[in-house]
Amino acid sequence: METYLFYILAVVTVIGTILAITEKHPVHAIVYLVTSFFSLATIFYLLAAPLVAMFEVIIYAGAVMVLFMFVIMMLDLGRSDEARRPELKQWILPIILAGIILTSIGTIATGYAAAPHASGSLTIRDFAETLFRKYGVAVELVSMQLLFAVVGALYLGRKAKS
Amino acid sequence: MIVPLAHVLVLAAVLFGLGLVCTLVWRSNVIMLLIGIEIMLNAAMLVFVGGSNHWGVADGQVFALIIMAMTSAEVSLALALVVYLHRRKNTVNVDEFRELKD
Amino acid sequence: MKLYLELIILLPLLGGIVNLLLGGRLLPRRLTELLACAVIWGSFAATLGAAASYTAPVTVELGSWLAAFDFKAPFTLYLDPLSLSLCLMITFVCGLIHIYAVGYMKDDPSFVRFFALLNLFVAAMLVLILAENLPLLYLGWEGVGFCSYALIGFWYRKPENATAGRKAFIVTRIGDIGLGIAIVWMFQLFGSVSITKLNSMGYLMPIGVITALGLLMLLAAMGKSAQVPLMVWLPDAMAGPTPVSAQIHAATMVTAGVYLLMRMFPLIGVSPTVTAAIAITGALTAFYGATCALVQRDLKRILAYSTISQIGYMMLGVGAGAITASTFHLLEHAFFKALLFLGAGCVITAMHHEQDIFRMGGLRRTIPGTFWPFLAGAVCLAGVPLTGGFFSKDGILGAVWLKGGGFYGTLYFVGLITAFITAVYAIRMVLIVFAGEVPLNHSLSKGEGKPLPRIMEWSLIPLAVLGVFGGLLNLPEYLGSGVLNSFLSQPGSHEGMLPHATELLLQGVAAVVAVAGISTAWFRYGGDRRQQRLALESAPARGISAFLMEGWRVDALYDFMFVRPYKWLSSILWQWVDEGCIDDTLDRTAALFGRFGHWIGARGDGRVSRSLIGMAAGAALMIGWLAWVML
Amino acid sequence: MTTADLWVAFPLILLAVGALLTLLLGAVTRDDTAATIIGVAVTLGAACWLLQTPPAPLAPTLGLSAARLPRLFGVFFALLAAGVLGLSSGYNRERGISGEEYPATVLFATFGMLALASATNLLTLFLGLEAMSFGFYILVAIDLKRATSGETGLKYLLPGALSTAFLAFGIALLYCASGTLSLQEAVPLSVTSGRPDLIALAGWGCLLAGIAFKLSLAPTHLWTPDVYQGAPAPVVAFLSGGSKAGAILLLLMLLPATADATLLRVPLWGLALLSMLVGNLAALRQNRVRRLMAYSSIAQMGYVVVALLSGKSGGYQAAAFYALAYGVISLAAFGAISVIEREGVGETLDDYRGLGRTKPFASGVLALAMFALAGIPPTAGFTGKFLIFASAVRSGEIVLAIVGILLAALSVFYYLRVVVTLYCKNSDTAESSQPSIPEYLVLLIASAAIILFGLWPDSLILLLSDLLQ
Amino acid sequence: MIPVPFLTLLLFLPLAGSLLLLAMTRRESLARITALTIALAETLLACSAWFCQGSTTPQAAPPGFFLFLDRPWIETLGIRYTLGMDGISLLLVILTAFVTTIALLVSWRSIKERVALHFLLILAMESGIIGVFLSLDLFLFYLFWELMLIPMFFLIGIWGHDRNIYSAVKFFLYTMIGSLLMLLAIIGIYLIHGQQSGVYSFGLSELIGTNFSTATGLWLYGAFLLAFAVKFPLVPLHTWLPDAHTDAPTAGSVILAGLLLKTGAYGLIRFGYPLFPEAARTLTPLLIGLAVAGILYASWIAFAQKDMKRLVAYSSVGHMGFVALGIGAWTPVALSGSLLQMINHGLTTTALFAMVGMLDEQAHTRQIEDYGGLWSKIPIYSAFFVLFAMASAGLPGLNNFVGEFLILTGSFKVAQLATVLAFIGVILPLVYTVRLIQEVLFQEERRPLSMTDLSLREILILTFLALADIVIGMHPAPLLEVLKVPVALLTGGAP
Repeated sequence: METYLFYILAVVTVIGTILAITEKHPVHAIVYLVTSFFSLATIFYLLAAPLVAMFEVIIYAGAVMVLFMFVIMMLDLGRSDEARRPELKQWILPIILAGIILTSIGTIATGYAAAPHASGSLTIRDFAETLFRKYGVAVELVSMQLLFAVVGALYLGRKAKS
Repeated sequence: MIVPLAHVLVLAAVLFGLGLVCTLVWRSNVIMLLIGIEIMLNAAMLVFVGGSNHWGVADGQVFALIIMAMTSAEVSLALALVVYLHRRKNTVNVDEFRELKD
Repeated sequence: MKLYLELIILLPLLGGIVNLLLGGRLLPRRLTELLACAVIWGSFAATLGAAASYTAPVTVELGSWLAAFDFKAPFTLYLDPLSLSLCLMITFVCGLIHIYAVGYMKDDPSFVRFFALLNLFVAAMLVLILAENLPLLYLGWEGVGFCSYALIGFWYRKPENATAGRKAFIVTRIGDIGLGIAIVWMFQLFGSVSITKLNSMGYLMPIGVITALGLLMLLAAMGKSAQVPLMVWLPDAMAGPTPVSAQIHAATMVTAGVYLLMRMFPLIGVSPTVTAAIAITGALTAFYGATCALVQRDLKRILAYSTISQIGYMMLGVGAGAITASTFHLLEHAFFKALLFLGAGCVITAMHHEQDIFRMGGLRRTIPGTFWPFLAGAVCLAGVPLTGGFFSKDGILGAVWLKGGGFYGTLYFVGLITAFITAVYAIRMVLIVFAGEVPLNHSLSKGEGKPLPRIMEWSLIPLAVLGVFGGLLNLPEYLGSGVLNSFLSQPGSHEGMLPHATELLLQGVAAVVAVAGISTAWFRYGGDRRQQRLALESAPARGISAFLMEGWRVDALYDFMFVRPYKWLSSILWQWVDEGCIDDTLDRTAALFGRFGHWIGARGDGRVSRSLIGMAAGAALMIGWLAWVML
Repeated sequence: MTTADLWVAFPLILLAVGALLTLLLGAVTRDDTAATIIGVAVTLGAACWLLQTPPAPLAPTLGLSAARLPRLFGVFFALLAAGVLGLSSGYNRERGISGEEYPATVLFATFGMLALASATNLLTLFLGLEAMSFGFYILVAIDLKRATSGETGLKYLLPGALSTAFLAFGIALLYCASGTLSLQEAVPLSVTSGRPDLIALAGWGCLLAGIAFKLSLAPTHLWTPDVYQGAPAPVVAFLSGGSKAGAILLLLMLLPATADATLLRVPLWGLALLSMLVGNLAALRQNRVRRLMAYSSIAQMGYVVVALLSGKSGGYQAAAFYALAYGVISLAAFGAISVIEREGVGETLDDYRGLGRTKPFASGVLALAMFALAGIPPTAGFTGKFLIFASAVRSGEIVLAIVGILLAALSVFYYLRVVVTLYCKNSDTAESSQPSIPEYLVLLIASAAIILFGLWPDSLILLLSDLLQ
Repeated sequence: MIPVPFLTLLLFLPLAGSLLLLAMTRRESLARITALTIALAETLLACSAWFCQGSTTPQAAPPGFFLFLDRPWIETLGIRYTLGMDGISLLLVILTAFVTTIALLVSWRSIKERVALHFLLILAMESGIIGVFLSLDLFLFYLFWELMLIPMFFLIGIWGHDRNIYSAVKFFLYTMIGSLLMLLAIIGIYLIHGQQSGVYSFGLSELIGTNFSTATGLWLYGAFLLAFAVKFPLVPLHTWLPDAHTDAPTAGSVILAGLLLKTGAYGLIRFGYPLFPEAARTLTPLLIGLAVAGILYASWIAFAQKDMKRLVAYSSVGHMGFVALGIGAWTPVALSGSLLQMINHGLTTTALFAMVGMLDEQAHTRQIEDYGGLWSKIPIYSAFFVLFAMASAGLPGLNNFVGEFLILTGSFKVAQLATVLAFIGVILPLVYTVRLIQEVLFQEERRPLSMTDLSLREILILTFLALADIVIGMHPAPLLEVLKVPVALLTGGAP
C-alpha cells in the first residue's frame, strides 16, 4: 500500500514539476510547484521523516514559495503579456545536459543494491539529538547565515532607496 | 523501507534533472531560474531523506532540514537582489544584465 | 740571431704603432716620416745582420701564441735562404718605397695613417715570410690583407676606392678559406702546424690527401697572388696611392701566394696533379694578364695586369718545380715592378693625377729623371736580353721546357707567347707615355709641370740598377754559378739543370721573342705612327679590345654570378625567410593564440545563462563519463 | 560541551561575536572605522589563538577539529581577512561603501572559512563553504554606487546557488553510499568486489562539479571575469585568495580520504587541462586588468588541479602550498589594484600606463605579484609551480606537465603586459599620493611573504608534507 | 686560501649594491658613482679570484674547482646552495664584472630618465649572471637563469627604442618557453636520480652519472638544449635577438650580447653535456648543423641590414654559431676555443654595440644610410671602430681569430664538412663588416650630422676593450692555461 502510494506520489511530483517548469506564468508555476512539494513532503513522510516533511510543507511550500509569490506580485511579474515561455530550441541543450546527468545518476542508482541498515525507526528524539548534539555547530552556522541573509537583504533594500 | 533506495534515487535524479532544465531554460526569468534551483535542492533533500531511511540514522534528515534553512536564506538574498535589480532596470530577465563582459 | 729576427719584425711594428698613437699630434710631420722610414731601414739593417751571421736554417721561438692541448702555434720564426732572401728584398724595396712615399704624400693630410699602415704592412709581411708555423703565417697573411685593404681605400672619400679595397679584401679572403682548411686538416693529419715539420712528413700521407692539400693551398695562393680566377681584385686595387701599389700590389704582398707554395713545396710538390694545377694556373694567368695589359689606357692598370701576368710566371715556375727560378723572378720582379710603379707615380704626380696614358706624351723631356729609370724597368719587364728580367723569366721558361712532355710543352709555348705580348705592352706603355709631344690641352704643355720632389726620383735609381743588373744574382750556369741558385738550393731539392746548349738555345728563342715584341710595339707606336694609333685607340674600345679592356669581362661575370645573387639572396633571406618566414610564423602563431584566446573569452558574453550552461555541461561531462566507464 | 571543545571553537566564536558586535555597533555609530578596527582585531585574535593553542585532534560533540592543517589554513584565512579589512578601509571610503555591513560580512565569510577548515563532517563542511559563499554573495554586490554591483551579485549568486545544488546532491549521494556524514568515512571510494561504489562515484561527480565552480575551473568558470570585474577590489582579493583556498582545502580534506582517487583522474585531468587552456589563452588579449586577473586565476587553479591529480606523489602538499601562495599573491595583486583604483585610475590596461612612476609602491607590488604569478623565481609563485610540476612529473602526468609548462610560458606574456604597461609606457598622470598606512603595511607584508615563500619555502613545505601524510 | 663566503660576496655584492641604489632614486649623480664603485669593486673581487687558482682544493669540491661553497638551503627538496668556481667560471665571471662596468660607463650620460633604476637593474642583472656562472645546483642555476631576465626585460622595455615593448616581451617569452621546459627536464632528472639512488638532490656532481634510458635522456637533453639554444641563439630560434638588440638601450645591448648569450653556451658546457653524455652525442649532429647554419645564414643576412645594431646583432648570431660548433665538436681544442670565443665575442660585440650606441646618442639614428664619411669627422672613433670591426671579422692578431681558429682546428677532427662550411662562414663576416665600415666611415657624408669625437670616458672604455682584444689576440696563453684543467676534465682527458 505504502509502496504504491510512493509511486503515485512520485508521479504526481514529477508531473507537478514538469508543469511548473513549462508554465509560462510564474504564479501558476508556483502553484504547480507547491503541489509537487506537497506530494514530495508526503514522500518524506513515507520515508520516515515526518519532521522534514512538515518543514517541507511549512518552509518550502509555505514560506519560500510565498516569498516568491510576494516578489512576483510586488514586481508585477504576473502579467501575461510579459511572461513568455522559452522557445523550443532553447530547451534542447538543457534537456540534453540534464538528460545526461539524469540517466547517469539514474543508471548508477538502479544498479545500487546495498542492504539496508538494520535499525529501529527514527524518532523525533533521535532527530533532535543528532541535530543539536552532533551538528550543533551546523545549526549555529545556518543561523548566522540566515542573519546575514537579513543583513544582505536590508543592505540592498536600504541603499536602493537612498 | 517501503521501496528500494534505488527508486528513491531515480526519483531524485529525475527531479534534479527537471530542476536543472528549469534553471537552464528560463534565463528570461530569474524567478523561474531560482525555482529550478529549489527543485534541485529538493531532489538533494529527497536523497538525504531516502538515505537516512535506508541507513536508519538521522544525519540525512538533519542535512535536509539544514538545506531547507540554508536555501531559504539564499532565496531571500537572491530575491532581495532581484527586487533591487528590478528597480534599476525594470526587468527580471537575467540576460539583460550584461554590462560586465569583454 | 734571435735579436736580429726580433728586430726585423718588431721595428716596423713599433714604428707603425708609435705613429698610429702619437703621429701627427705629438710627433711633427717630419719626425713621423723619419720614423716610418727609419724603422724599415733598421729592419733592413737587421736583416743584413741576420744574413751576415747566417750559417744554417734556424728556428727561433719568440713566445707562445696559440696553445691548447696538443695544438701549438707559438711565435716561431724560421730563417732559411728563401725567407732570408725575401726578407732582404722586402725590407730594401719597402725602405725605398717609404722614402719615395715621403715625397709622394707630401701634400696629403692623412700621412700619419698612411705611414702607420705602411709600417704595419711591412711588419705583417715579414711575419708572413718568417713564420715557422702556418697559423703564424696566416696571421701575417691576413695582416697584409688588412693593410692592403686599408691602403687601397686610403682615399676613402671616393666610393670607388673604398669599394676597391673591400673587393681586394674579400676576394683574397675567399682564397684564405683554402689556407685555413689546409691548416686544420694538416693539423689533423700530422698533429702539427709547423712548416718545417710538415715539409718533412709528406711521405706519411697518401698522394690523394697531399693533392687535396696542395689544391687548397693553391686556392689560397690564387686569392693572394691574384691568379685566375681570383685575379679580379688587383686591377681595382690600383685605386690606392701609388707607393701602396708599388709596395703591396707589385713587390710584396701579391707574391705571398707564390711564397706559400714555395714554402710548402716539399710537401705538396710531391703530387704531380698539384704541380700541374699550379703550372696551368700560372700559365693561364700569365697569358690573361698580358692580354689585358695590352689594351689598357690607365697607366697603373697596365702595370697591375702586368703584375698579374708576371706572378703567373712565378706560379708557372713553381708548377715546374723551379723554386729557385721562381724566387729569382720574384725578387727581380719586385725590383723592376716597384720601379715601374714608382716611376708611374712620378708620371702621375707630374701630370696632376692624370692616369690615362692617352693623355700623356712627351714626358721624356719633361721628366727625364723619371724616364730613364722607367725605361729600365720596362726593358726588364719586356725581357730584353741581359737584363735581370730576361734571365729570371728565362729561368722559369727553361724549367718548364725541362719538364718536357706535351702538357709542359704547351705551357712553355703559352709562356713564350706571353713573353711576346709582355714585350709589346711594355714598350707600348713607354712609347705612349714618354714619346711624342705633350698633349696640347694639358697643363704640362703650358710649362706648368708640377715639380717632382727630388726624393721620389732618387729612390728610383737603386731599383733601376737592381732591376737591370739583378741578373747577376743568378746568372745561368754557363755564365758562372748563380749566387742565388746555390744559396737557395736545398739538399734533396730536385730541380734539374738544363744542358747548357739547350739553355742557350732557349734563351736565344726568348731573346728573339722579346725583340719581336719590342719591334711590334715600335712598329705600331713608334715615331709618327704614335699619333695615328692614339687617335684610333682613344675611341671607345670595341670588340676584342673592349673584352680585353675589361679584363675578359670577368668582373661582369662575377658580378652576375656571385655578387648580385649574394646581395639579392641576402635581402631575400632577411626579409622573406628570417622576418617573413621564421619570425612571421611565430608572430602569427602568437596572434593565433591571441585570437583563439579572445574567442574563448568572448564565450562569456556577460549572460548568466552561459555561465549556468557551462556549469551544467561540465557536470554532465564528468558524471556522464564516470557513469560511462563504470557501467 | 567541554572546555576543550570551547577552546577549539573559540576562533569561530570570536569571529561570530565580532561580526555581531560590528553589526550592533552599526546601530550606535555610522563611523565604520571602529567596525574595521574590531574586524582586524578579531581576525588577528583568531589567528593568534590558532597559532597559540596546541593542536587538538577533535572536538567530537561539535564536529570540529583543531588539527594542524585546518589550523594552518585557519591562520591563513584570518590573516587574509585582516589584510582585506586593512585594504578596504581606504578603498571603501573612496568608493562610498559605508556602513557596518561590510566588515561584518567579511568576518562572516571568514567565519565560514574557519568552519570549513575545522569541519569533521560533511554537513559542517558544506555549511562552512556555503557561509563563505554567502558572505561573498553579499560582498561582491556591496558597492551599490556602482551601476554593475547588482549584476555582479547576481552573476555570482545564481551559478553559486546552482553549484550549491550540485554540492548538496553530491554529498547526499555520498551519504547514501556510506550512511554517514563523517569526513573520514563518507568519502572513500571503496572498491568492493572489483567494482567501485557507484553511488559514491556519482556523488563525487556532482561534488566535483560544485567545487569546480568555487575554484572557477573551466567550463564552470564563466562567472569569474565578470565578478572580478564588478566587485570591489579588496573583495576580489578576498574572493580570489580566500574562497579559492577554501575550495582547495575542501578538496584536500576530501581527496586524500578517498582510498583510490585514480577513478577521478580523468575528470580532474580534463578540468585541469581545460582550465589551463582557457585561462591562459583568454587572458592573452584581455585589456582589463581585473578580467585578466580573473582568467589568470582560472589558469592558476588549473595548475592546482594538476597537483591534486598527482596527489600521492607530493601533489597534495604542492596544492596546499600553492593555495597559500596564490592567496598571498592575490592579496598583493588586488591590494595593489585597489590602491591604484582608489585614486581614480580606470580598469583597462591603458589606464595603468606609466604608473610605475607615479605610483611606485603599488606598481612595484603589482609587478612583483605578476612575476610571482608568472612563476619567475625567487617568488612563492615559482616555488609553487615547481612543486606542482615536480609532483606531476613524479606521478607520471607528463603530458599535463608539458602542456601546463608551455601554457605557463605563454602566460608570461600577459603578466608581462601588465608589467610593461606599468613601467615601460609613459604616463600622463601626475604623481599622486602614497598609499595609506594600513594598505602600505598589508602590501608590504604580502610582498615580503611572496619573496620569503620563494626563497625559504623549506619550513612551509616541511609542515605541509607533515600535515598531509 | 680565501675565507669561505668569498663566493657569496662575489655573488651578492652587486645585488646588495642595487638595493642600496633603491634608496637613491632621486640623487642621480650619487647613484651613478655608487653603481660604478660597486661594479669596480666587483671587478676587483672577480679578478682577485684569479689568484685563488693555485690554492689547495677546498674539501668536497668536485675536481677542477678551486673555490667551492656548499650549504643546505631547501633541504626538504634536496636543494642546496652550491657555488663553485673553476677556470671556466672564473673567466666568465671576470668578463661579467668587466662588461657590466663597461655597460655602466656606456650609459653614464646617455640615460637621462630614471637613472638610479637603470643602474640598479644593471647591477641586479650582474648578480643574476654571476649566479648562473657559479651555481652548481640545478635549482639554484635555474633560479639565477630566470632572475637575470627580469632586469634585462625592464632595460629593454623602459629605456628601449621604437618597438621596445614588443622586443622586450618577445625576448622574455622566447627564453621563458625554453627555460620552463628545461625546468621540467631538471625536475625529471631530479626524480630519476632520486628513484635510482634514493637521494633526491639537485647537485650537479650528484646528478652526473645518472643513467637514463635512451629516449628519456634524449627528451631531457632536448629540453636543456632548447633552453640553451634560445639563449645562444641558434638558428632558427634567433629571431628575438635582432629585435631585442635593436630596441635595447646601449647598456642593454652590451650586456645582452656580451653576457646573456654566453649563459646558453655555458649551460650547455656545464650542464648539458656532462649530464647527458649519451644524448648529447646523439644530438651533436643537430647542434653542429644548426651551428653551421647559423654561421652562414646569420652572417649572410647581416649583410642586408640597414640598421647598424641589427647588423651587429646578426653578426652575434653568426659568431655564437662558432661557439656552438666548438661545443658540438667537444674536443679539448675546440672546447677551449669555444670558451675563449665566448670571452672574445663578449669583448668585441660589447665594444661594437657601445660604439653604435655612441653614434646613436649623437645623431639619433642607427641607419647605415644616414652616415658616411665619419672618418674625416671623428677619426679616433673611426679608428676604434675599424679595430673592433676587424676583430669581429676575425682578423688574426685580434681576439676573435684565436677563438675561431681553435674551434675550427678542434672540430675538424670530428666534423669535416661542418668545419669546411664554417670556414666559408669565416669570410662572410668580413663581407658585411667592410660594407659597414665603408658606408659609415668612408665615402662622403650623406647627411649633415654634427659629430664630436669621443670623450675621455668613451676613449677609456674603448681603450680597455681594445687592449683586451689585442692582448688576447696576441697572447691568449694565460686564458687557455686557466681553461686547461676544466676543459680536460669535461672532455674526459687528463688535465
